[in-house]
Amino acid sequence: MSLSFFDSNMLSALIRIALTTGTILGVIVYLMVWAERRVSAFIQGRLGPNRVGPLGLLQGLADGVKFIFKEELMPSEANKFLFLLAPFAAVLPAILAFAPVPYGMKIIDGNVVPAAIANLDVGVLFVLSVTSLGVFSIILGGWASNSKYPVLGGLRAAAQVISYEIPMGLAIMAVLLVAGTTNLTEIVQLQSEGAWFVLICPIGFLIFVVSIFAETNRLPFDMPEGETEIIGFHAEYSSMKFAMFFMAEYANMVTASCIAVLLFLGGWEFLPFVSWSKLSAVAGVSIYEQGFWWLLPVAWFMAKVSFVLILFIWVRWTLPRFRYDQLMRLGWKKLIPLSLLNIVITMLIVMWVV
Amino acid sequence: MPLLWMTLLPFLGSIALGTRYIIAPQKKNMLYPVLSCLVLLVSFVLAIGMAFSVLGSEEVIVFDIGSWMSAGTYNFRARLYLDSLSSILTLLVTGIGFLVHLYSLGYMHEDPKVIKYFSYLNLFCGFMLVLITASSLPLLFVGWEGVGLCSFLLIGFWYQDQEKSFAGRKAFIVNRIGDAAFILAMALALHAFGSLEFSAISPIASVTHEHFAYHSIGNIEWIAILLFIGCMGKSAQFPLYLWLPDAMAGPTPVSALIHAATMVTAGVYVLGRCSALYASAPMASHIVTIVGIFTAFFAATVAIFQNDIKKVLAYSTVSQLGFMVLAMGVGAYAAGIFHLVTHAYFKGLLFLGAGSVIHGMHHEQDIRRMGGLKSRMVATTVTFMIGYLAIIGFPLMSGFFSKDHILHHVSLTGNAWYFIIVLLSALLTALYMTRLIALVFLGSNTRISLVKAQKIHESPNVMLIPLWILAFLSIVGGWKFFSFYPVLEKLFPTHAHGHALWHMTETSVAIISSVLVLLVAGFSMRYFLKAPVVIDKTPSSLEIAGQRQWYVDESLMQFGRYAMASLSKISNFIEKIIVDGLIGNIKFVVMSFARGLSAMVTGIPQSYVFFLLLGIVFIIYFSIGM
Amino acid sequence: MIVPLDHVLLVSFALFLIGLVGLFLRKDALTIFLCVELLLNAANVAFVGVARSIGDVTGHVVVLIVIAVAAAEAAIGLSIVIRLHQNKKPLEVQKLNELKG
Amino acid sequence: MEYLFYTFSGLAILFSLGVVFARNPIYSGLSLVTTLFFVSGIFVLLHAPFIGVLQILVYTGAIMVLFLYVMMLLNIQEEQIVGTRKHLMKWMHLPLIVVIFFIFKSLILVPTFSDIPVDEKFGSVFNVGESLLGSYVLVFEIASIVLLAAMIGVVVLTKKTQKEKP
Repeated sequence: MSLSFFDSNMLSALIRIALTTGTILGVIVYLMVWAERRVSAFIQGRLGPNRVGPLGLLQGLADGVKFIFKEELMPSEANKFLFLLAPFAAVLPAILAFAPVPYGMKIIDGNVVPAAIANLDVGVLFVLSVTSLGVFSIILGGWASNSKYPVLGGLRAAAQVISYEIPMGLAIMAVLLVAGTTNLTEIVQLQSEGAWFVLICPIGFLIFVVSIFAETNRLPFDMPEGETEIIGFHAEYSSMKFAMFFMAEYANMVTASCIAVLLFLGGWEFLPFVSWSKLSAVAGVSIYEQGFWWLLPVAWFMAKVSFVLILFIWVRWTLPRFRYDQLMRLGWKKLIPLSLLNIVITMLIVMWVV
Repeated sequence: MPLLWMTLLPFLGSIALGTRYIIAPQKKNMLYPVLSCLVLLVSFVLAIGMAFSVLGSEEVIVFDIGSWMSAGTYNFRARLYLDSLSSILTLLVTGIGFLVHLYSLGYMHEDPKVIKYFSYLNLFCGFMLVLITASSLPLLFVGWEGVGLCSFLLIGFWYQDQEKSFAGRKAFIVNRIGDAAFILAMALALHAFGSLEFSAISPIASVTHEHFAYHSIGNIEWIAILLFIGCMGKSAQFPLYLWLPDAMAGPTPVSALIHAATMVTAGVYVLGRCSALYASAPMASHIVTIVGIFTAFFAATVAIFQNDIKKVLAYSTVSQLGFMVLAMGVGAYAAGIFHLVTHAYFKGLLFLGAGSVIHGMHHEQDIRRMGGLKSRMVATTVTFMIGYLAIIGFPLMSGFFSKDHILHHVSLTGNAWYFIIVLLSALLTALYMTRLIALVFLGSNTRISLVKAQKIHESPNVMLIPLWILAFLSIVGGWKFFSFYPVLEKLFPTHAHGHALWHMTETSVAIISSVLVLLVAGFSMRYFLKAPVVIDKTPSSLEIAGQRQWYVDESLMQFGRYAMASLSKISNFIEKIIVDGLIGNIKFVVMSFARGLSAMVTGIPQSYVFFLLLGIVFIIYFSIGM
Repeated sequence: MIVPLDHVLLVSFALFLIGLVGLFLRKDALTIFLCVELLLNAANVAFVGVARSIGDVTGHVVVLIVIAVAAAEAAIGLSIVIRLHQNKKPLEVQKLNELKG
Repeated sequence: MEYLFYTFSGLAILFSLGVVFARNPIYSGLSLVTTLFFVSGIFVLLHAPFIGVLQILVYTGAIMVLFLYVMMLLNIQEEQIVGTRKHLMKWMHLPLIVVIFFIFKSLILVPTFSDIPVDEKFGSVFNVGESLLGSYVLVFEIASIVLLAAMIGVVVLTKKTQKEKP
């Protein structure tokens, strides 16, 4: 279904790509920026932007315009080509990772059609590999600005991202152990019948969440930016390029949370043991087949993703920033052994339970 | 069982004395030598007991020791076998052995290592008995080697003296040469006859010509010749007689027993034992005869010029052995063995007499320094004179009968030259024996230094008794009742009689020979008594040559040294050129090859990749390209 | 997908050749490493191509192993390069030939 | 779909040329990364999705990151491809021969293979995983040992011994 669908009609593929990237980059990232400022203000007891447009919704637009008009600075002797390449290298993997993510499902004349750009059989692995490409942008960004601090900042950030990739990978392995397949749609279907995977391996979920914070350089792991005390890799960037990095970060967050929801929180299923098919049986209308009913699970999926996103923001403004060696120690000495242990535990569970 | 005990007893005796000697070599105790004499006496009595039943009759005593070796299909069974021939010899060995033991009680009295001496002597008798009673060649060979060993030990008894120990070694080595031939003979016999038992090789009793018919004549000839070479070594025939004169370095009783009566006769015994073999090997017998005759004549000529009393007797032994061997060659086996027996008597007597002379003269051996001992050592002189008469073949003495039989058989062969030379050597025997008698006993004792003259004393009785017994035997040995000749005659196959030389009968030969002998004895007696013996006059070149055995000994030893030198030169050449040359060069080849290879390692990775690529190309080409 | 096998092999061979040329051409250690990686990839392409045409998954297993080994090799190679750099040694391969025969 | 394969391979070859002839090692590193992308694309087109993804995950994601990391760490300057012609020619003639030889060989040899229709699940994770841990489990274990050895080697090589500590 995967590749044949793709090459059957190029047009539908293009439409889907445009649709998803547009919503992510445009709507979700925009809302995220707004939400970030609102929630952080709320946590700090202040209102946050509410002047520009209702509830400050248009604040993002204002910032965007500000960024566009900022002066394009380019450090001298900087490696022009690489300097420009870095921001794109950041955004590209973020969007690419969203390709296999199914946000809904529709049963057309019997066979399941996941609402995703490409229903990849190797979905999970694809996501993993693409997220690992993010590191390139960090390194290039740092190195291209041709000054000592960004280079060191970049290398530091890269080291952090790489070392947290391992616990994330192992956590996902644990889930794959239970699921038995790497196709995201099938994983969600499995969770619809049985329990959500977060119930089966909670430790896995915990590790996954911690490591995606690190992957996206979000607080408490935002060493690369580190506005206050340490110079991050994109110190030399300004205006549009900086905005690109910023956008890439948020896109990464969205993708990571979608994966978290899909793998652990049962995707677009209603409740742990209450799946939409059960509800449809109760409600008498089959949600996935008829008309637009399949959009209900999609909306439910969006709600879950936003919950995780809020979690991101919430954590950012509550936890203090890690020092670099604490951060690395947590990653290598704590998380990786824990994730290995988690795999062993899930293996035992799988053997007994399933 | 008596046969086993007879052979075993001397061994036990020697072992007892040996352990006693090892435990306390210093403490001298005459009890043990007496014990060894008793042992020999018991063996002698046993021998006599068995002799009564065996001699003259077809009956044979056999004692089976057990299976000794099993090699593939053939397994040797060690068996003792006593027929009339070997019983005669056992009598001889044990009898004379006992007498010599008795004699050496007196002779070796002062020697510190007397116990060791007697243990060796017992060991020797034991091995000799094994040799004689063996039923097969390997067991005989055991005795053969044992006897050789004991002769080495006894000759080199006073090993502190370098020259004596060298004599012992020489005896052993020369014997070894003979033994080598003996082993080859055994091998060939095993191959040809399939078994080494005497009954298979040469059954004495029933000689049937067809027995040897289906064996290739070449085999039989070669076995006979090789056996004879073995006997030459042991019985001191011409080329291998070197060791006997030097063997005189040993104590005199040893010479008496080993080098006169028993060991040297072993070779002749073997010829006798394999007489059927030699009877059907004309060429081998011919060789035996020639060697025998030459040895007899040669040794006799040398004996004339010897000045040491024991050397004279040694050469006379060699010459008498020559007589026995030529008798065997001619086919007169009975006469040969009979001469062996009588020779044992008078030669034993002569040696023991010489021993008591040396004992009396306090180890003076040069006959030119002796003279007129008749007044001082009457008993020795009388017995010695009897021995002298026996050896020159004085009528009615034992020597006369045995020598006469040999002469008769030689004449039967029809070969004039043989007869003349044998007769001549008999006359020479008379000559050197008379010279010996004249110089030692009869002449005036002016030549002895005054100091030594007083101290000459007669040997103690224990040494004289054996002398008297042997003297009696020398006289009686030939007579009808005592002689073994009729027994032997019955034993051996009759030889085809050729027409007698100048159709002489036995008695006519006897008469001629005894007349000539007496003439020679008379003239030489008169000559030697008259001729002034000057010790330090320069000997004429003839005398020197004679003394030095016509330089045969030196030339042979020289030849030995030369052979060894050239051998070592050859091997040295081989080693230097071939071994060093080749291996040395390999080193260079490998080095150059290695240097070539090391150039490949340039340290630059690219060059390694280059060679890697080369490899890939070759692999591809060979796997696909073909 | 009907990509004839000899085209795939041709592509892999082209990559192999370029890697080879690079190997001989470049001087400094790191670039040579890259060329080696290129060679390995060329081999992988060939493996996958043949696996596809004879329908046997073994080719993929081999590729996996090749990737693992490449990872190990890169790790070791790079740590050696770092060591060289620390000891102030030149990185040009020609100069690093103490291991001469 | 064949054009996709040819575009991918064309671009791959193009960028691999970039690897070889780029002046700055960083550029050659990056061009190798793009080549790897296209190669993984080829893999996917040849019914090996698992290998393709893995290629990106392991090769590009880890090894190339390492390479770039080291290159930037060591701050390597540009290298003049000077005297390439001399240098080139000295070593070049042999590979050329090999090239020509190979082309002929492969053209002659290859048609012997027949294209077998392959089912949907051919290169999937399941199939490859099954054979990897099925008949080739020993190979899998050996690969793990090789990686372990490499890890230990790296640690030993890069650990600063006492005397070297600044």
